[in-house]
Amino acid sequence: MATEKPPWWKTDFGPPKYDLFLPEVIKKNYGKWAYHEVIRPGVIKRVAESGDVVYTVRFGTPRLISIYTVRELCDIADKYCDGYLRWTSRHNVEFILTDESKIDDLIKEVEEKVGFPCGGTWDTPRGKYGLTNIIHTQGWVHCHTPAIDASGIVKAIMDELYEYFVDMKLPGLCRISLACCANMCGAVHASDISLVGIHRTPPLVDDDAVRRMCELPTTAASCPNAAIRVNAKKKTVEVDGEKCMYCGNCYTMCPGMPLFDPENDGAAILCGGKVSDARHPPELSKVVVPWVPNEPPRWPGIVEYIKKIFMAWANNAKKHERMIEFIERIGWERFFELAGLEFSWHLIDDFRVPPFMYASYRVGTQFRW
Amino acid sequence: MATEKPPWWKTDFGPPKYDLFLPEVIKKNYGKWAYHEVIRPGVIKRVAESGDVVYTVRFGTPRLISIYTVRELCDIADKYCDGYLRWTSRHNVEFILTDESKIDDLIKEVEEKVGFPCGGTWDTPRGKYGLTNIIHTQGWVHCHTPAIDASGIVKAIMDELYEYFVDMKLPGLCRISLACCANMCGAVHASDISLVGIHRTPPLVDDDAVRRMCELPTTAASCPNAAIRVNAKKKTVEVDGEKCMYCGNCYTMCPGMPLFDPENDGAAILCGGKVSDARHPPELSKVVVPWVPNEPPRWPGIVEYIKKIFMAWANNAKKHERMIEFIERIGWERFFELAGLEFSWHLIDDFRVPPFMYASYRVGTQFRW
Amino acid sequence: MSETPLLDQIPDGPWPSFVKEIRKTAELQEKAIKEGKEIKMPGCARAVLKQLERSYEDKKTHWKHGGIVSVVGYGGGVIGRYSDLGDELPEVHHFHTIRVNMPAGWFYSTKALRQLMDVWEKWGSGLLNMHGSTGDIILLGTRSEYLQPAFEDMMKMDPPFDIGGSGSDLRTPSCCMGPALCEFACFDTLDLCYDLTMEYQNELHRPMWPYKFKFKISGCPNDCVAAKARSDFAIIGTWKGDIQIDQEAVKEYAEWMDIEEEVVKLCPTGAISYDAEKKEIKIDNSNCVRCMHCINKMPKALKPGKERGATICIGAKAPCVEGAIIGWVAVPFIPADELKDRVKEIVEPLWDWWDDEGKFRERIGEFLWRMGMGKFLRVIGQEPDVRMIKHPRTNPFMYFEEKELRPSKVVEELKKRGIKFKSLEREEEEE
Amino acid sequence: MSETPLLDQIPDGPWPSFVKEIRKTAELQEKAIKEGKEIKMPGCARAVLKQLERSYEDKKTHWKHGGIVSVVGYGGGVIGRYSDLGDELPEVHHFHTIRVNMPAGWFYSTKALRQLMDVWEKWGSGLLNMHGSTGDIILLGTRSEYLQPAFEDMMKMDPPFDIGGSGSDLRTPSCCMGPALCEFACFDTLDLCYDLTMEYQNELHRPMWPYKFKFKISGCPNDCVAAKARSDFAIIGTWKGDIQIDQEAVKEYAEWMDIEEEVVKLCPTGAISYDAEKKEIKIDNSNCVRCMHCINKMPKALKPGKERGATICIGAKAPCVEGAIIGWVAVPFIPADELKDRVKEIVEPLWDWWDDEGKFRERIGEFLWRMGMGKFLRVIGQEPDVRMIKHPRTNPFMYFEEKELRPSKVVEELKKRGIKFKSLEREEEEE
Ligand code: SRM
Ligand code: SRM
Ligand code: SRM
Ligand code: SRM
Ligand code: SF4
Ligand code: SF4
Ligand code: SF4
Ligand code: SF4
Ligand code: SF4
Ligand code: SF4
Ligand code: SF4
Ligand code: SF4
Repeated sequence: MATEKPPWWKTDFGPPKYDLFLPEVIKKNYGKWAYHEVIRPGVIKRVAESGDVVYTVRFGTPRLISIYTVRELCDIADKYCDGYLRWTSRHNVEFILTDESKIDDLIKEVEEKVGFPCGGTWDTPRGKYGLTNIIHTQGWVHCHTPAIDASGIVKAIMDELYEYFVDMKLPGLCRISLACCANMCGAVHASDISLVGIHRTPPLVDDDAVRRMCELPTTAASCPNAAIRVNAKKKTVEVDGEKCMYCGNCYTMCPGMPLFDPENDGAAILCGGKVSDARHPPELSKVVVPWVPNEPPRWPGIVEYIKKIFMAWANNAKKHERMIEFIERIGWERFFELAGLEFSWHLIDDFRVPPFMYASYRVGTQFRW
Repeated sequence: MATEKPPWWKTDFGPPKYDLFLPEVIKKNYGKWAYHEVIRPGVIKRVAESGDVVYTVRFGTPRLISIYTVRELCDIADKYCDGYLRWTSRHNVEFILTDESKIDDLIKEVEEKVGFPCGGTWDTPRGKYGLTNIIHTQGWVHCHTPAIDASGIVKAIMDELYEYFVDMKLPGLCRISLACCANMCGAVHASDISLVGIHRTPPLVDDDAVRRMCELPTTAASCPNAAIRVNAKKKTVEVDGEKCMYCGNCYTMCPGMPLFDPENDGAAILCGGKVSDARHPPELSKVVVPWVPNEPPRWPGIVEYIKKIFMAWANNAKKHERMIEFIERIGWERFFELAGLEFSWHLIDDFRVPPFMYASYRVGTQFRW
Repeated sequence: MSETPLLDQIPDGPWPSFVKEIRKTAELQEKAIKEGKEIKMPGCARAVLKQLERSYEDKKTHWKHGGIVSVVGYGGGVIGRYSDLGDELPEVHHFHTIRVNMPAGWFYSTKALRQLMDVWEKWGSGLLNMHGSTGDIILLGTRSEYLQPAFEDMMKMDPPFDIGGSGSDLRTPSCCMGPALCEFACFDTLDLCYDLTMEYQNELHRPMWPYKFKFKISGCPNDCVAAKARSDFAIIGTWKGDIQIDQEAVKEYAEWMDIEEEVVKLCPTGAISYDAEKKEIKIDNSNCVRCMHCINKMPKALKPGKERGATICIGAKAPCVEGAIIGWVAVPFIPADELKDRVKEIVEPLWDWWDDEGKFRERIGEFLWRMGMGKFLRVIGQEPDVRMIKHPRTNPFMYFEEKELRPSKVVEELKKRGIKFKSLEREEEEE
Repeated sequence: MSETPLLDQIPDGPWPSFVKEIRKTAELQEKAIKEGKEIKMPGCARAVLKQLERSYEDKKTHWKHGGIVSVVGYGGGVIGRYSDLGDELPEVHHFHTIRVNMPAGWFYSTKALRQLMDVWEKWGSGLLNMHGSTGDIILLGTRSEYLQPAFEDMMKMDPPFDIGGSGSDLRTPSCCMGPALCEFACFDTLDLCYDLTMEYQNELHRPMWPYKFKFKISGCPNDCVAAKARSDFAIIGTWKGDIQIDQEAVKEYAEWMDIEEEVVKLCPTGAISYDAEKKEIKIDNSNCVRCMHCINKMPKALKPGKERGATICIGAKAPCVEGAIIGWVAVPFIPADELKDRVKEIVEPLWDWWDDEGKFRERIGEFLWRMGMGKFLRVIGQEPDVRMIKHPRTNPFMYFEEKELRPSKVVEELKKRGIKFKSLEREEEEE
């Protein structure tokens, strides 16, 4: 389709260069920040070597937002911040002020007009940590493979833990995240607490769809457990229900392999992952609750489990201790007790594919010169 | 062959019952020992709840011994120990005395008549540890698969480290072991320092022997790396030299797969394994020197490496620290430096079969009630 | 009665509600239509709510399996999505997303954002995610025929916004705010992120590999973009040399901080000591693993060492297919000023090799497991280093290359028989 | 010139020399022959030296690949061995070993040992290993035709010695000296070792499984027979309840021991505290992982808790074929007085299952990896316990049994289609 392109036509021009979007004070002090202090929940004072000071003011958002909300945020940024604002890596929005006296007004305006709460920061020097936003994914709002919703569960959990977002009263950093299926777009595999949507029944093969849309050998090969057999005669595939671990790989590859069962889909709950190298090297999250059913719209079962795990840590951890540090100190045995969780065979690893080098490769950046 | 059996004929009668072989004082205090003290290298004083006292006196042996030596040991046991003696789980022989005044004579007699040195004990309360005997295997004295000798190397190492056997001047327990091939009959996979014989060339298939003695599919199936292909036409097998890791599994299954190359066989050196749960849970040994050639009769290269590793630990470890505890404190980086070892790609795990559950299953017995 | 009784319960509670956002969009779009604005997807937001209500009733998704849609000249960046309630809810029958490549560090001018919102008010549902999990701006929901004009309007913006990654391509690289706001940054994360994004526009826009590939860039080991867990190729700021200490500032902290309990005792290697008398700390830098804890605790007093650079961790990914991976150390140190060049020198032969020999849907991490680190290091021209491992291997099943063998009769005979030995070299491509 | 110039260098140095032992055997056997003793393998020890010298020259073994030899009524216990220098050295053409089942704890009377030496002076090389790595007495080197009469002479001893294990059978169980000499023993290791050995004579003597199976028994977590690393089924003494403290004895140790540095600080869980004033220690037993360190340091003051028993660790083995394993916790606690019964109740269904479904040369550890712990626990009737793991699984790929599912249309439909669900039950054997 090599039609004539209009003069403004271009591709591969890339994102706008970041420096277009930096306020003057940042350009001036770029790379020359001296230190920071969290002066109240949500507000970080940053001092540059030059003596310049900025205040970043952080607000929680539901991530899924309206263009009209973005315009409201822009209005506020125009009013207080010379027309600049930023988002954080965890779905929060930040305003950068130079005038300390405007902080209260800004917060008031955002909270009242937009309804986003100020908070989500943590103050490591003083050992007072706030809870930040939940990284999450599309869920029933957009994706085709979810076993659970995303935004609705996040809302239910954050409503419950709200006080920890707007205040800094936790012993350490706690990252919560959610992914609606085992693809784990929320990267819940390394979070202090996380949820992942899981199916519990093998695909109910839709022979017709398989025939129309799928390459049989590719579909069979997509199964990590070799649970899929091509039935060449019937031009479809068959699933060995005893081998299937409901991972959904086959459905990703072939629309004829749906594995949705409203009664049996649900969430697994994990904990004890982390990413930073602070004190303890990065860790994968571990499954501590094999399954909780879907209970829209407020998911009371999930919220209760999350709260139990969260409070077991919040009430008993030492200053600066993240979930895994806490658990390693007291032992998984004690943790299951404290959090009121039940241990079952599901929690013992039996996935056939082993992260083998993993057992000995060094992760993270802790090493000596 | 159901021939008439003679009247004394029996099978499955099992080993002699242990209580036949216990001296009176042990029978009396069986299960009622109160505590022990190591009163000098090789001599452990054991006090029973009854107040009875015994002294176990330990001597190193070369393991491979003569029936005439056993008779000499029996003579001594008759003289000093009412006709009883025992061996330890590490090839040492122990005499159990009740009369403290006879210890010197006993030691003198064993050392002079039999030539076995007194020592090999460790005194944890005082934090003074002796080196004990090297667990080892058959080597060129008896086995068909060794890549190195066993007894000769053990002799060369123990000659070098002798002073640590007869004295207790090490910071912690150190177990050395040796196995002459990857079958690891010496169980070197969990020792503070160990050696394992390795081959470095793929099997040189002896087609004739394969035809005569081996089942082709079994031979092919024996290879963990699927490096063996059946050549049905030639009635033999072929090895993919790029996939072969010289493990010798195929030779164990089929005599037609020898993989001996005098120039390229040799030993890998491992360290940092342990078995006890004391302080640190059990650990597998790690390969720190990929290959040292065979240099009979005194293996100077091997001895030098062992000495370097041993001394890096002996000179720098804190009291009670075993090899792995020491290394984990200072880091593998520092350890390679201290021991003067070179790091190479061989030491990065690339074995295709992963101890997967292993990464998460708890080993050892450390857990809480 | 409400059409969405279940969703109606969601605005309850103090946390901002996505349902409220969707409703607001529906309402304001309707208002805008009344005001005469050109809006191509009227009623879409409201239909989203209805479909979602159905999902809440049925406890399952009502979106159908994928579908390939794109814009001219691009192979990725758009996720096709169709509703299985399309008959009932034609407004969401098509509901594709456009991934828009965000600016490095997620800094925006309101001017640029407003333009983008205008585009999406016109051509889309009026809903978006700020941001997607990879970092893109996710414009949620439009019809196939509006993809192209929406993108063309983005081209025309000042500055224009380009499309992000999807499919088996390079995914939109992301980075932490780094030097823009943070005193810990060990190199210019924004600059490197922008540079790599621009250099690899083709790889980003045209899926052609065995599977996806992600760069994420953090200015220090705190890793505020979770690169170590979420990117095939993580670039993590670090340093060599001594942590810089300002003892005066230590004294200030000492006024109210229990330095012994909270700093000294929490150093993972015991590298710090504190003289309570003098109120000074001392660091045994040879024993420091650069975990950041002490620096995080006393940002005014401590700074990373002066020789700045980055560690490359490779292979991170989610659990499908072979299990989740946190990236492992592949290159212990690259000086800051060599980063742009060295990263390219490393990643290009790596892609090339993976592209040639990787299996379909095999991520780099899984590919390297299969091929072995030895070969990987040879391919990228990196010496093996003890810093790459937690501990050396526990099995004796090592390979040896032919050049490492001693000459012998056996070797001669094997060669005569045509047996090939293990080699770490990449086979030359057949022309 | 000596016939063995290389071996001649071995007696150098202070450590006792195996070469000297072989020479001594050669000389004393010759003497015995002169004295008229009946010796069936004359010259054998000397030939061993010659062959070994050749190995030292050639840097390789001169023993040929195995060969099946045995004694009447037994399937294992003898390792066949032939020399490839048989023509030159006919004395070692055959050089089979007999594995003799040692007594539990390796305690001997001289009376018994002398009888055994007499047997081996007559029928064998006069050389032996005290002991083999599994624990047997290894009688080194005899001819095929002497195996039977040698064993028959062992039968006639008082007490008689039986043959140990080899091949795919139960291997000779071994145990630490335990209650015979050690204050730490948490149960009677010797008694359990003897009991199991006697109970499973058939399994020990007639190879019939997929591969070998080893029991090793240690009286406490110090594990003086390395059971955790070297046996498929390790029985390790342990306890519940409080460590017994004799504070008077603590005071004695305090005279010369730095209890704070060497005990308190080295406790892996920080469960101990020491009151330097009162010279007393306190243990938070709920936090103790029974590592033994404090008890090892102060044997006079501390004793294991009163509720004694054992932990079963399963699966340990050397690296061939699937990698080395240190056994993992399979049964956290069995009370001491139930050990004999419970071990049998666990091991018998396990063998049965492994025997049915294990692959050729698949050790129990590898078999359990393949089958999954869930099924294993069901087979042995053990509840899952958090004590079995270092940490819970890191992937969400869990199985669910049919009975764990909720009734649903999907489940109905799957069942209608004949799909079988995962199950932990062993399938009933077809008759
Ligand atoms: C704004 C943001 C970077 C960005 O480019 O967007 C950011 C900003 C800061 N991070 Fe971060 N981190 C940000 C995401 C992260 C993440 C990523 C994530 O959570 O997905 C991590 C890794 C989390 C993990 O390990 O699982 C992260 C781990 C840290 C740590 C390590 C703390 C620890 O104990 O593990 C520090 C150091 C500290 O504060 O002690 C840190 C420190 C900081 C500092 C203090 C850096 C500085 O000097 O300014 C910043 C403000 C902290 C505060 O809020 O009080 N930041 N930080 C991100 C804010 C997300 C949010 O809205 O909540
Ligand atoms: C005699 C023997 C048991 C037997 O039935 O034969 C034995 C005897 C004792 N062991 Fe042991 N151990 C014996 C092999 C072992 C083994 C097995 C091995 O090495 O293959 C181990 C496991 C080693 C490992 O972890 O790799 C072993 C790990 C220990 C430990 C743990 C020490 C540690 O720091 O890890 C102790 C506790 C202690 O002494 O601190 C211990 C303690 C003891 C005590 C103190 C027990 C007691 O109260 O009597 C005994 C005397 C110690 C001494 O020599 O001073 N025994 N001990 C074995 C002597 C072998 C030899 O001749 O050297
Ligand atoms: C939109 C987004 C989730 C979100 O709500 O933010 C997303 C959405 C999808 N991801 Fe993802 N992934 C998204 C970030 C991630 C991340 C996180 C990250 O990049 O940091 C991960 C984990 C990290 C990783 O790469 O491993 C992730 C791991 C996956 C996987 C599993 C890949 C694996 O190797 O295990 C799949 C499956 C696949 O590719 O077939 C997947 C597949 C998908 C698909 C395309 C569904 C599919 O099976 O084809 C989803 C489309 C949903 C939809 O309808 O909108 N997505 N996906 C994220 C991209 C937004 C953006 O560009 O900013
Ligand atoms: C004699 C002995 C070595 C010694 O010098 O002490 C020995 C000798 C042999 N072992 Fe072993 N093993 C001996 C204890 C061990 C141990 C240690 C233990 O039992 O504590 C192990 C490691 C623990 C384990 O079981 O994994 C051991 C792991 C092996 C293996 C690898 C098994 C595996 O699963 O990885 C093989 C290979 C095989 O079975 O095919 C093997 C095979 C062999 C064979 C039969 C050779 C073969 O390939 O068929 C050796 C005969 C040598 C010979 O000519 O005398 N031997 N073998 C030990 C038995 C003496 C005894 O009964 O007391
Ligand atoms: S986690 Fe799964 S269901 Fe959720 S957005 Fe990603 S691919 Fe879709
Ligand atoms: S859901 Fe996963 S395990 Fe089950 S058949 Fe599909 S790909 Fe295989
Ligand atoms: S380790 Fe290997 S060579 Fe040595 S005795 Fe065992 S099987 Fe034979
Ligand atoms: S030596 Fe091992 S890897 Fe090589 S062919 Fe034989 S079994 Fe396979
Ligand atoms: S990763 Fe480091 S440099 Fe980047 S924002 Fe976080 S703390 Fe600052
Ligand atoms: S950065 Fe971490 S490891 Fe280094 S001195 Fe500070 S706390 Fe210790
Ligand atoms: S294992 Fe325990 S009980 Fe047995 S000898 Fe060793 S220390 Fe004593
Ligand atoms: S046995 Fe070990 S864990 Fe328990 S209190 Fe003593 S030192 Fe601590």
